[in-house]
Amino acid sequence: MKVSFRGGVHPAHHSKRPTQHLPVEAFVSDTVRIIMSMHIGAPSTPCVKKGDLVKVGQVIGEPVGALGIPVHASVSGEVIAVEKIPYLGAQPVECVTIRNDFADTWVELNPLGNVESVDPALIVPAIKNAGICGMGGASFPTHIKLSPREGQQCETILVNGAECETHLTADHRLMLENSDRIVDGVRAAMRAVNAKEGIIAIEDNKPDAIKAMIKACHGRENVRVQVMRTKYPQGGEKQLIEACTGKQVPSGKLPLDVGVVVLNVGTCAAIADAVIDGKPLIERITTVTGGVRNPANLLLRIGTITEDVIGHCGGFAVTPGKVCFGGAMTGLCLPNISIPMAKSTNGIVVYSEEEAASVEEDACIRCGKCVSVCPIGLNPFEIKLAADKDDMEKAKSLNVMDCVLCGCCSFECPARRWLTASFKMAKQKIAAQAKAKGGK
Amino acid sequence: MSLITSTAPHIRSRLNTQKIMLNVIISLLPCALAGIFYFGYRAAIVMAVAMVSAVAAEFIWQKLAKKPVKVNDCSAAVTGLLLALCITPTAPWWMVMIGSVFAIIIVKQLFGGIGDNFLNPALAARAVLLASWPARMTAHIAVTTFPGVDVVASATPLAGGEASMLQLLFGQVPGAIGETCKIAILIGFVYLLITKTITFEVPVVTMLSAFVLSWALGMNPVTTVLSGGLLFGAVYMATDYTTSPMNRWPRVIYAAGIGCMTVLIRKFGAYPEGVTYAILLMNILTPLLDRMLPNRVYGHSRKKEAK
Amino acid sequence: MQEGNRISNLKKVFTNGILNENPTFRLVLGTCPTLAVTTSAINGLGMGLAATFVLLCSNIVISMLRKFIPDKVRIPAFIVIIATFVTVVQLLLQAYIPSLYDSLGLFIPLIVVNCIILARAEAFASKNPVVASGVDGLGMGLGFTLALTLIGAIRELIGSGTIFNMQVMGAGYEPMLIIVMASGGFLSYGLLLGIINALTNRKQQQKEAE
Amino acid sequence: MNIFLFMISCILTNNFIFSKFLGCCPFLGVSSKVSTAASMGLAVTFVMTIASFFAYMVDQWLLVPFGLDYMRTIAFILVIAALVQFVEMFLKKSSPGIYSALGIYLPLITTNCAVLGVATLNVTAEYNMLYSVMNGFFSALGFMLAIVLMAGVRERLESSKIPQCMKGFPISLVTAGLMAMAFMGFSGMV
Amino acid sequence: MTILYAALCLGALGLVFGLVLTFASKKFHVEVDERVEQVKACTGQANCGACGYAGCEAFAQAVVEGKAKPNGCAPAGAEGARKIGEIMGVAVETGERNVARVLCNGVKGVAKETSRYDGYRSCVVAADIAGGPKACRFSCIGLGDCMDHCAFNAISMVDGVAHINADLCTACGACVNACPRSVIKLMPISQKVIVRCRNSDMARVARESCMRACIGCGRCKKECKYDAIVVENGFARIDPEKCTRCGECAKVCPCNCITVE
Repeated sequence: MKVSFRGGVHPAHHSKRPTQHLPVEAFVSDTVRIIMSMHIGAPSTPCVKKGDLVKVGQVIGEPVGALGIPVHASVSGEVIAVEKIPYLGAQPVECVTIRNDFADTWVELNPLGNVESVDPALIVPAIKNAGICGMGGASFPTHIKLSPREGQQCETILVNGAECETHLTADHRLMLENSDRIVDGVRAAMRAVNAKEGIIAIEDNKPDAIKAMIKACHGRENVRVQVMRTKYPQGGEKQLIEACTGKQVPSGKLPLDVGVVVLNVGTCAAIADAVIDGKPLIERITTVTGGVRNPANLLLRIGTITEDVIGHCGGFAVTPGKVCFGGAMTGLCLPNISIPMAKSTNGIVVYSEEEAASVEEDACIRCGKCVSVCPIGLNPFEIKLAADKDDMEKAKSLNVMDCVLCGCCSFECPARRWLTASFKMAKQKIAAQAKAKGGK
Repeated sequence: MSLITSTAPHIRSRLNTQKIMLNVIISLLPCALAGIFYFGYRAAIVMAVAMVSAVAAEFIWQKLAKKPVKVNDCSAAVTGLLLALCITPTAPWWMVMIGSVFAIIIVKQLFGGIGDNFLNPALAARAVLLASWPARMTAHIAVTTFPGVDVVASATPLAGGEASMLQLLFGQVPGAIGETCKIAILIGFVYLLITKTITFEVPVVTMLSAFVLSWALGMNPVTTVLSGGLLFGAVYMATDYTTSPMNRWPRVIYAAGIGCMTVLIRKFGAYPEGVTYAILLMNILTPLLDRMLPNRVYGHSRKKEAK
Repeated sequence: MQEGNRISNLKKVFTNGILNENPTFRLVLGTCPTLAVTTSAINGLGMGLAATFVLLCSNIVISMLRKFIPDKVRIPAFIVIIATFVTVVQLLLQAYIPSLYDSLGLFIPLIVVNCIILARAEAFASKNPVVASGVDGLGMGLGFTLALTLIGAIRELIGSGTIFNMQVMGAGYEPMLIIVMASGGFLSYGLLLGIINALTNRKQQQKEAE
Repeated sequence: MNIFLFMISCILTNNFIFSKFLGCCPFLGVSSKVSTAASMGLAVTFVMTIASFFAYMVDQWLLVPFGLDYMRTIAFILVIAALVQFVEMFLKKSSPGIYSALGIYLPLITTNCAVLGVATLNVTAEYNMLYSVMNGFFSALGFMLAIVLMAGVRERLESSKIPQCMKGFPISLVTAGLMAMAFMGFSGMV
Repeated sequence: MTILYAALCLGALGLVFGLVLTFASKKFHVEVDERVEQVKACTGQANCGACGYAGCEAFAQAVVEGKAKPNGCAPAGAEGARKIGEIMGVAVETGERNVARVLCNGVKGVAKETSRYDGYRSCVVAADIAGGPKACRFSCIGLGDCMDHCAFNAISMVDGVAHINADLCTACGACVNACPRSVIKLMPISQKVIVRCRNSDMARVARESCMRACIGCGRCKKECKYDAIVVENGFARIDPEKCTRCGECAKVCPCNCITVE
């Protein structure tokens, strides 16, 4: 049976993905720029300085705070700069630049062995030391997800193989080419939190991946594949939980409160690497597509510069308008292509000038499409009116804080209104207000 | 090289306001053709006058009010066409024109233009015409074969005229230009569904509720749903985006209200046909319905939370 | 000199009611009779004059008594005074113009609760001398009358093709019945208000531009 | 059945606002928000019902026996003014909750022509006590329905791009006109 | 005879009602503080919320209850504060009138643009995307969040930088709170000499991002005879207490980031 959630959209680029059948190829560039804040939480502190020689897997950023995770060198070579660079967010971030010597000398690794026999208590520390954070986009530190608080019990490890975003095929290829590793990772996570079952949820537009994963699950304890209808945002955390378990995460609570932990397939593979081989997270699969000459699925070292990636893919095929990390629905825009990719960069998508051309905001015709596609059940048009008038109290009472910024409403709006953007603003303002109040 | 930045999403669906309006016009073509087929050149003239004056009124208003001219979103043309299709083919040109101008200026633009009107402009205009010139609005003619030459005054089935079931279905009865041929309306309905311009709930619930209530009141339910403008109203007027509720349950209540109200007005009221008023009344109720029964928000308990 | 000042002041008070603070178009008071009786010009005129009479008399009397009425019960006292004059008008109309009395019907006694009259009593007559109050009452009343007659004339013209029962439109004219119905009352009053607003706004803008 | 028809007639067909123009001032003035409109409607319902009762008593037992029917207007307005004042003071003391919800509207009701109108109508229509009170109550419900519907529409208009010259009263009047037109659908029902 | 009846009837009615109401008014007496309305009348009545209360009514309530200070309403100004103080029977201290000033001069062509922001018109959103459209992350983004928040129409956008009309400004502070970059600050109105930059990057970075960026060179500090200028966090700041508004500093600034109104 195929499961789904309420609302959602079917973006046009959804079904045709040119990189779907392209096998993953590795690409290593001669310089990497590794930023220190690839995860949610306090940025790590660089612990190398200019001129240092580093090995692959060496810790170059020490974790800070409860949510902190270490950052590892993804290539071996010489540190040529430690500086702040502008990144995707509001503030510049600390960045370590390493010139690759292509020797690929590794630090000594500390493998734990088979996931079924390893001591469960060692799994979470291993995940933390490997610097693993959510690889689907939100980059939440994985070891925190797998550390239930007092009174919480994780029943289900839900593995997100939906890849509902447009353009992207990184997870798809991973599921095809590395299915056993993913199942290993799921088992490790299950054993770490003593979960009863593991569900690998995949959209029905990837029949080959479903087949491969079912095969990989065969003979493994309590792990199964769940087929879902193809719809965006099927892979949103809240929607995935609703579709697969029928439960809803209460407003303001975490999935663990309903006994679920959601992990991306990429994260699971990284967990397996960390446990079985003791390897830190230093590379990931990234889909490079859109207006590049040779779209590809690349295995990139963390910190590879966008310009190098695009160069490797034959350069721009169009006059670039936008270059984004991630799919079209939630992707983040780059200010320029000297920005390096990070642990959560699952895709690099180039849009031509025409595709990126501005859209003129028309009057709302109250068609209600935004209401019917909202997977959360909000009234986007009404929240936008409140947000435009800066009536944050109203916006709050309309539950804007529950918005997941999936972009469905903006996508569907025939008047091309900037719905999602205004909710983003409202959420930021309300959070700032709450902070100011708490501060007093 | 300077890149463009913006917030996500970076793609938008293909359906925009203009395309939606064009879809509605296309879906109305079968009705319009049926009207011309049955009522001859008069129907064509009424439609032309209504559309031209609606678009002209919108254009002139936007120029005078120094607003951006958005006539090309086709919404005024839709209003004009809808108005023409729900009035009698014998309507004189000046009446049609007054109706169109009323719909566009008073019902739509005075309230802020597209998306801000709280009543369906075409229906409100029809109600004004009906109240102002009742004799002219109810002067129906018998159907003629193309190109209709002789005009015979006749009564609609609701006003006591005779008609068989098949005649009702194919629209071989006196009535408003676009409302008589049910087959044409159904074709338009299917087109609107396929293009995802509207959803099925409102028309279906409206027809169902009218069917059930008329049955309960001892009327012939099949004649009820097939006669008059009920089907046309349910498919084209009740589904007007701006004036119908957005949330799921309010939509159902709204549609059921239209069906029931129509039957009640037909049965007890002073008018033989009640669809116009039923829809207008439910339009008025729309803001309250949306307010009273909001959609359930993910992760919130079913009970309405105290604010 | 002082005398001239006084007269010019009174003039100001008088025109104030007709133009700047026209009760119907500027203050939007007394909407009920405005909407209900303006189906024809003659009804509007009749209602306006009846209200003017009450306004004039009550303003004068209230102004005379302003120093004797204790502050706490002033509103009930005003109402009683107004109600008295309304009854007078009612009886007068009933006796001399029964046709108008019939067509205005319920709205004659309802002059008592017409906000304009109480508002003028409270805002003007209770604070000003007798002559000024009388002039104010007259000005306001005439403003009201003019407005009602205007709306009545327009509605009658469009809705029946006549003005003061005289055929104005050609024989071929088919009256737009809705204008003399209930909803037409709201619509024509609203539209007229909008037009007047637009005109005054434009005038102001022109003034500012100068 | 008779009573039911009477109710339909009072609430819908002969709606105070849309066909009799009674109570237009508060209808236009206090209808910008649904919550306040509902409170106003409740307050009017309350006062109109009681006023119908008292006015009937005063008329039948005081004015008619003494042959003073020409004094009706004065007597009724006195009754209403006193009643409203009393109710206001009573509520203020006894239930501050209701008072804070309805209180500010009570003084407005004195000059609400719907109240005096219903009292006068009851007499001219020669209703008995029961029908007088019912007329007051159901007509007030009709008023409440109208004002709440109006408030719903007006809340929606708040975010509309209404032309400057139409803002406020003009657009409210046009709205009311269009609503009255829709209410014509009820005509002939009773 | 009828006249007598009429008079008696009305008199009786009036008497009864009068008695009942007098009784009721004694019995149901409730204290109401009239000062709330009076105080509210003295406020700016703009409901700008700068006082920290939900609208002018709430502020007035708070003043009467002694929770808020009489001079808490910025739009009312010194005059309003004095009036409110009179109502409350307390003396009020009022300082010099403040105005809001924009501490950025990075107009089009002066500040380097790194990307073309093309989306929802909101500085808060734009600032969050890749550090904003201008290279300088201390710059005015110019999409007008402050303008939208100004209840007094004092703010306009000139060449991509906010401009505040000091005559209309009431120093309510709404714009200060609205700006995601904290570019706007309240200052005494007489402070006409202003360093219009808050860039705390290193001189080279600052210079690269904007031609009018303060690079913290300290020329102005040396030039100032009154010791009114301090250079902190990489940019200069003028102490309004010491400054004599002579404007000498503006003449020597190599980056033209000090302006004299």
